[in-house]
Amino acid sequence: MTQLLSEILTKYNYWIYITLMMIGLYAMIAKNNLVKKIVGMNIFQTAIILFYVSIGSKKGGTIPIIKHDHGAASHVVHAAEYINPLPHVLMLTAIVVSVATLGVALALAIKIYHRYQSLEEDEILAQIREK
Amino acid sequence: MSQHYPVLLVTVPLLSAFLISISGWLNKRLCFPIAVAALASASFFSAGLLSKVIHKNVVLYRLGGWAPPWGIAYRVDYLNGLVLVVVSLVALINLISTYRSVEREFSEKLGAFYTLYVLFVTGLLGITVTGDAFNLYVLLEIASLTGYGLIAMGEEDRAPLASLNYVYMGTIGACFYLLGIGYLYIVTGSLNMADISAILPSLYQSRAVLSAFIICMVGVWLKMAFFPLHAWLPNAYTFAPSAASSLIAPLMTKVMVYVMLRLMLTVFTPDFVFSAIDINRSIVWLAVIAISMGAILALTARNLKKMLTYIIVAEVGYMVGGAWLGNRAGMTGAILHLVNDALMTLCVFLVVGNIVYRMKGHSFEDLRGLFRKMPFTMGAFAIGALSIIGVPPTCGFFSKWYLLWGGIQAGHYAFVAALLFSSLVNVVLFFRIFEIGYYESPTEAHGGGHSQGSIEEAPLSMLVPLYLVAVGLVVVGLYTGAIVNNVIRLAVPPGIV
Amino acid sequence: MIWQLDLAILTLVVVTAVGAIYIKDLLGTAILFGAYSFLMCLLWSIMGAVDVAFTEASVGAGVSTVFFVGAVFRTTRRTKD
Amino acid sequence: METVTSIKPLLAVLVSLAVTPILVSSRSPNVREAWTFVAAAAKFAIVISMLPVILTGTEIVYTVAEFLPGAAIRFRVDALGMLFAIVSSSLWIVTSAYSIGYMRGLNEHSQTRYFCFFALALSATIGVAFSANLLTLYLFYEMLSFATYPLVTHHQDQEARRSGRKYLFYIVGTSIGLVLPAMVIAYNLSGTLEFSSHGFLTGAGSKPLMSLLLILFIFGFAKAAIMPLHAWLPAAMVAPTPVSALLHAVAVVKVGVFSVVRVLTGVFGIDLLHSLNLGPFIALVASVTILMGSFIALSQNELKRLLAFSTIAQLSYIVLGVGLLSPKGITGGLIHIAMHAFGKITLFFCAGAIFVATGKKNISEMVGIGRRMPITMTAFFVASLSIIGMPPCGGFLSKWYLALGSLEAHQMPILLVLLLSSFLNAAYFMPIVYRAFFCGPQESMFESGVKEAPAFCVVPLVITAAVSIVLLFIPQPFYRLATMMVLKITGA
Amino acid sequence: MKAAGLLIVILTGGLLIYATADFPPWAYPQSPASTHVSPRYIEKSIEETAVPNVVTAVLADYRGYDTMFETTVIFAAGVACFLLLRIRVEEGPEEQLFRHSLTGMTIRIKDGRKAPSDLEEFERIDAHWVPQDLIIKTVCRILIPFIQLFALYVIAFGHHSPGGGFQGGVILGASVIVLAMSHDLRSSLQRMGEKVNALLCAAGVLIYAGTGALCLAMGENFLDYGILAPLFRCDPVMARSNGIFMVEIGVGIAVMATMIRIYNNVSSAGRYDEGL
Repeated sequence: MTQLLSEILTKYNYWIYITLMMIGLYAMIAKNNLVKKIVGMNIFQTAIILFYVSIGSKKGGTIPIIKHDHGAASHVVHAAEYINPLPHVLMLTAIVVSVATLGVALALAIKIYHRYQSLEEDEILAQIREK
Repeated sequence: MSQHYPVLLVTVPLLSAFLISISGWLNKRLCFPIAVAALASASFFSAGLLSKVIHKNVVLYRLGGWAPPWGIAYRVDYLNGLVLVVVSLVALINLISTYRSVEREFSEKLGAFYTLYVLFVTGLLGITVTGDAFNLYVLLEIASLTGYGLIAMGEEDRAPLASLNYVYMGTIGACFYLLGIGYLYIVTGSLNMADISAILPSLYQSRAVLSAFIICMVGVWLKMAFFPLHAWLPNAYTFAPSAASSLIAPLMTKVMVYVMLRLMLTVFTPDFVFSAIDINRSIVWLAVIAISMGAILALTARNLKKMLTYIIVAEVGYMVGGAWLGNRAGMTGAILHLVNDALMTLCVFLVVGNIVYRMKGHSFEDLRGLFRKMPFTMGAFAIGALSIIGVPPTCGFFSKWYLLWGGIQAGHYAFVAALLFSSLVNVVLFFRIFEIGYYESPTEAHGGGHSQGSIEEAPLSMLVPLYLVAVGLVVVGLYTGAIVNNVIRLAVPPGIV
Repeated sequence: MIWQLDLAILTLVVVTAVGAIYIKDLLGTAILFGAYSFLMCLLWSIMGAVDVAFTEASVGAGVSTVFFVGAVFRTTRRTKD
Repeated sequence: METVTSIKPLLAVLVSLAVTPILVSSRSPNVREAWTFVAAAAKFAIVISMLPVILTGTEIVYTVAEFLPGAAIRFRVDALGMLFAIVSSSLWIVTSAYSIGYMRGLNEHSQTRYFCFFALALSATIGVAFSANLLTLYLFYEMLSFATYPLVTHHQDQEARRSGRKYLFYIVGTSIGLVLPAMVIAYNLSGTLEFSSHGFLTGAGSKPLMSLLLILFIFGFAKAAIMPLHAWLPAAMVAPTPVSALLHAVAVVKVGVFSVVRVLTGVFGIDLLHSLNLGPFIALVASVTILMGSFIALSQNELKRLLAFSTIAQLSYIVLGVGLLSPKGITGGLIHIAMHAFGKITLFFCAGAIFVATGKKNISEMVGIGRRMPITMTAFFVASLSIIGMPPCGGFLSKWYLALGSLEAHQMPILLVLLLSSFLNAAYFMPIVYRAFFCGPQESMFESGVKEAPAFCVVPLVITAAVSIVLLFIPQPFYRLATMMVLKITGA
Repeated sequence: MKAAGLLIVILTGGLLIYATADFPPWAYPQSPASTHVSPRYIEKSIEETAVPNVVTAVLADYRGYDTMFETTVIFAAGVACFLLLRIRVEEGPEEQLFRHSLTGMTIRIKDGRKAPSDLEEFERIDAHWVPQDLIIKTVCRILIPFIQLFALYVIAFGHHSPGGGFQGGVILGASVIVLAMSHDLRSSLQRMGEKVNALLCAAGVLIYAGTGALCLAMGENFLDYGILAPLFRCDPVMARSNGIFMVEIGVGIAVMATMIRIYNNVSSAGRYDEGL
C-alpha cells in the first residue's frame, strides 16, 4: 500500500499528464463541435509538453541559466545544479508547432462554417448526405 | 562540395520556398521556375548521395558542426538513399506535369501554392535524411501542415472538412510519435537514433521501451493510414486538388512507411522487434485485415479517385505486412514496394489529374467513352493499373513477388491469400474502369457540345511526364534485380535472414 | 517548490481543461482555454522551465486565445455540446 | 547441351511490338496493313533463321534482366519452343491476309486498334514459346491475356462486355490466383524457376505438396481450357473471326497448352511425374475434357461455338499425350500442336468466310452452302478430316502416335477414349459437310450460283487446308523437333 | 461515438499508465535523461557558445537546425492560412457603417453605394462593433510602444535571461494585434500592409536559413557559426554567440509577421476588411 502510494506520489506529474492527454483525446474523438475538437487537440498537445517538462525537472536543480561573471567563464559548472535544458528546447518547438496547427485548423473551421453555416459535425455530414 | 550534399538536399528547396514566397508577391512568373530548379537540384543531390552510398559507404553530416548525440546529425544509408531519390524525383515530375492545372486553379495564389508545395517536399526529404528522432518530428509537422493546406484547397466543398479531419488525425499521430520519443528519451536520455539503438539492448525488457515502441508505431500508422486508422485518408485525397493529390498520395504514406522501417530497423533494431517482443505475427494479421478491407472498400467506391485512395490503404497493408513478416524476402518486398508504389500511385494520380483537367470530374460517369477521347492518357492508366494489379514486367509484380515469397517463407498463408485476393480485386476494380471508358459512350449531358469520338487529349506538357512515369514502371521492373542487389539487399540489416 | 501550490494548480489545470471541453459556449471555451494555458505556464515555471513558461504565456495564453476568439467571432458561439 | 547467345529470340518477340507505333500513327489503311505484313514476314524470317541452329541440337539463349538468382527474364529457344513458334508465326502471315479480307469485307470499326493488339498478342505468343523459365513464361502469358482482351471485346457491345468479363474472370483469375502462388512456392522450394530437361522440383517436396502444385499449374493455365475452366472459350467466340481463328484456335489456347506442357516437362519432369505416379491423374483430367467437349460440341448449332468446343476437346489431346509419360505419346501430343493448329484455323477461316459472304452463323442455315461456296466447303471438309484424324491429313499422324503412346503406356482406356472421341468428331463434322453438298436444290437455302468470299479470305484458307494435307507426307520439321524434344526430356 | 471514444481513451490511458511504472521517479537526478546527453550542454555552453542561458544555446546552436524548421513550421502555417482563407473582394461587404465623429451618429451604406469615405468627419467602423471606446484606444496606444520595447528586449536579452526570438516575436506580433483589436483591422493594416507582412515572413526565415547557408558558403558545415568569426571580428566562441543573435532576430521577425498574418486572416475570415 505504501509502495503504491509512493508510486503515486513520486510520479504524480505523470498521472496528471495522462489525465490531461486523455481529456484531450476524448474531446477529439467524442465531441461533435469542430472548435471543441480543436481545443481538445491543443489540450492533447500541451499534455505532452507537460510530460516533457516533467522529464526535464531535477531535484536540487535550478533554472538552466548559468550563473557567471564576465571574464571569469572558466569556473566549473556542475550539471547536477541545473535542470535539464534539452526537454525545454524540444518543447519550445512543440509549442510553436501547436500554435501553427491551431492557426491552420481554425482557418479550416472558418472555411467550413462559411460553406455549411454550422460547426457541428453531424449537421455538416447531414448536409453533405442530402446533396 | 559533395560532402555537403545531405544538407544541400534539404536546404536548397527550403531556401527556394522562401524565395518563391517572396517572388509570389513581386513577380509571379518566377515561382514555377524557382520550384523546378529547387526540386531538380534536390533530385541531383539525392542521386549523388545514393551513388556515394553505393560506391563508398554511409554518409554522415553534422549540422552546426556538433557531434551527435549533442547535435543533430544526418545519416544517409542504403535505405534512405533510395527513398530520397524516389521522393525528389516523384515531386519533380509531378511539379512539371501539373503546371497547367495549377495555373488554372491557383492563378491568384501561385506563390503560396508553390511555397507549400516545395516546403512539403522539403519536409519529406528532411524526414528521410535525418538521423535524429526529434528532428524527424519537426519535419513531419512541416510536411503535415503544408499537406493540410494543400489538401484543403480542393475545388470541391468537402475539401476543408476532409482536411480538418486529417488535421485531427495527423496531429494525434504526430503527437503519439512525439510521446513515444519522449518515452525513449526518459529511459535512454538521447534523441539520436544511432545512440538510442546503442543504449537500448540493455533495456529490452523495460515496459517503457515496449510502450514507446507501440506508441510510436500507432502514431506512424495513423500517419500512413494503416487500417483501421485510415479514416482520414480517402476523403482527404479524394477532394484535394489534383496537383496536390498526385503529390501527396504517392509520397506521404510511403515516407511514413519509411519512418516505420527506420524505427524498426535502426532505432529499435530487428533483435527487439522480431525477438524480444512477440507481436510480429499479430501485426501481419492486422496487415491482412488492412489489405482485405482496403480491397473491399475500394469495391464500394463510385468515384475513380476514391477508389484509388482505398487501393492506397490496401497497399499500405502490403508494406506493413511485408516489413513485419520478419524475414529478408518480406523486408525486401516492403522496401521495394515502397519505391514501386510511389511510382504506381504517381502514375494513376497523374492520369486522374489529366482526366480532371479535361473532364472536370472524376466520378465514374465522367469516364464514359474515355478511351476514345483520351487514348494516350488511358494507355498510361492501363500501364499503371497493370502495375498495381501486379502484372510483369511492370514493377508492381516484382515487389509482390517478394512479398508473396516472404509470406510463404514465414508460413503466413493468410498474408499470401490476402495479397492474391487484393490483386484479384484490383483486376475487377480496374477493368470496371476500363469497361466504363471502353463500352459506354458519354451521355448528352456530359458530352454537351462535343461531337462524339473526337479526341480531347490532355496537353503535351501533362502527357510527357505521365509517359515518363509509365515507361519508368516497366524500366524499374526490368531493373529490379539491380535495385535489389545494389541497394535493398544492403539496406536490410544482416540480422534478418 | 511548495507542493500545496503545485497540487492546487494541477487540480485547476484539470478543472479548466474539463471546463473548456464541456461548457456550451464557444467563447467561454476560448477563455477557459486561455486560463488553462496560463495555469500550465505557471506549472512550468514552478518546474523551472522558464523559457517554456514564457513561450506558453505569450503563445498559448496570449495569441492562441486571440485566434480562438477571432475564429469564434467569425463563426458562431453556439454549440450543442 | 550446347548453347549459344543470340539476340534473335528477343528480336522475334519485339518485331511485332516495334510496329505498333507505326500502326497507331499511320492514317492510311494500306500503309498500316503493309506494315503488318512486313512485321509478320520479318518475324517468320527471324524464327526460321534460328531453325537450322536448333536442329543441330544447340539452344539459343538470351538474358534480358535477372531479378533474382534463378529467376530472370530470359529467352531460351529449344525444339519445343521452336515448333510452337514456327506454327504461330507462319499462321500470323496467313491470318493477316485473312484479317484484311474479313475486316474490310464487314467494314469493321477501329481497325487500327485491332491490328495493334493483334501484333501485341503475337509478340506475347512468341515470348511464351521462347521463354526459358516460369517467370518469363508468366510474363508473356499475362501480356497475352491483356492484349487479347480488346480483341475479344472488339464489338464493344453488351455481349462483348459480358464475354470480356468472363474471359478475364477465368484467364486472369486463375493466373493470379493459382499460377502465381504456385510459382512462388516452387521458387521457395527449389530456388530456381529455370526450365530444365528433367524438371527442377525433383526431391523438393512431399507428394501431397507436389500434387497440389500440379493441380495449381494445370488448372491455373486456364487458357488450356481444361474442364471445368473452359467456359471462357465459347464465350470468347464473340470476337471477330480472324481473332477466334488465330487466337482461340492457335495462339491463346495453344499458349495455355504449351505452358502446361512446359510445366509438366520442364518444372516437374517426366521422371518425377513417373515416380509420384501423377501421369494417370493428368490423363484422366484430359480424357474427361476430351469426351465432355466432344459431346457438348454435338449439340451446338452455332458453327463457331461448335468449333470452340471441338477445340476444347482437341487441346486436351496434347495434355493427354504428355500425361501418358511415354515417348510416343509425348511425340504425338507435340505434333498435335501443329496439326491441330492448321486444321482448326482452316475451319475458323471457313466459318468466317461463310459469315462474310452470307452473314450466316448457324449450322442449320447452311444447308446447301457447298454449292454456293465450293472452295470454302472443300477446305472445310479437308480440315475436318484432319481434326477427326483420318488420312490423308496431318491429324492422322498425331492421333496415330497418341494411340501408339497409350499402348506403350499400357493404358487401354485411353485408347478407347481416343477412338470414341474420333467417332464423336466425325459425328459432328460430317453432317455439316454432307448437308452442305448433298441436298436437293429445293432444300438448299441459297440461290444457285457460286459466290465466294473475297479473295483475301479464300486464299488463306486454301493454303492452310493444303498444308494440312501436306503435313501428313512431309511432317518436317515438326516431327523432327518433337522427337528432339522427347529425346531431351526422357533421355531415351 | 462517445462510447468508442471512451474505450479508446481508456485503452490508451491504460497503456500509458502501464509504461509509467518503469519510469525513474519524477525529478530523479540520476535518471538517464539527466545524465546522458544534457550535462554537456550545461557544463560546456558558456565555454563553447558564450551564452549563459542554456536553453537559448541549445535552441539556436546545438539544435539550431530544429529551430530553423520550427520557424519554417510557423511560416508554413502563415502561408497555409493565407492560401486557405484569403479572398480578394473588389467591393467591401454588402453594408458598411460610418460614424460621424462629431455627433457620434452612425450611418449605414448598403449594396455598394457611394460611401462618404472622402469626407474627413466620417470614419469607417466595423459592422459588429458600435460603441465608441476612447479609453481602450488611448490606453492601448500608450501601451503599444512599451510592449514593443519589451519585445525587443526579450529578443536581445535572450542570451542571458528567459526569452529569445520566439517569445519576443510573439510579443511584437501581439502589439500589432492589440492595435488591430483596440482600433480596427484597417488601421493596423495601414501600418503594416499585407505585402510587407508577407515579405517579412519570408525574410525572417530567410535570415535564419541564410545564416546557415553563409556558414556553408564560408566552408564549414551548415549553421556552424564558428566560421563567421572573421565577419564579426571576434573569436569563434563569441562568433557563435553573435550567430545565435542573428538567428534570433530572424526568428523574431518571422514569428511576428506570421502571428499578424494568421490573426488578420482568421479574424477577418480572409477579407482583410473588418476584424475583431
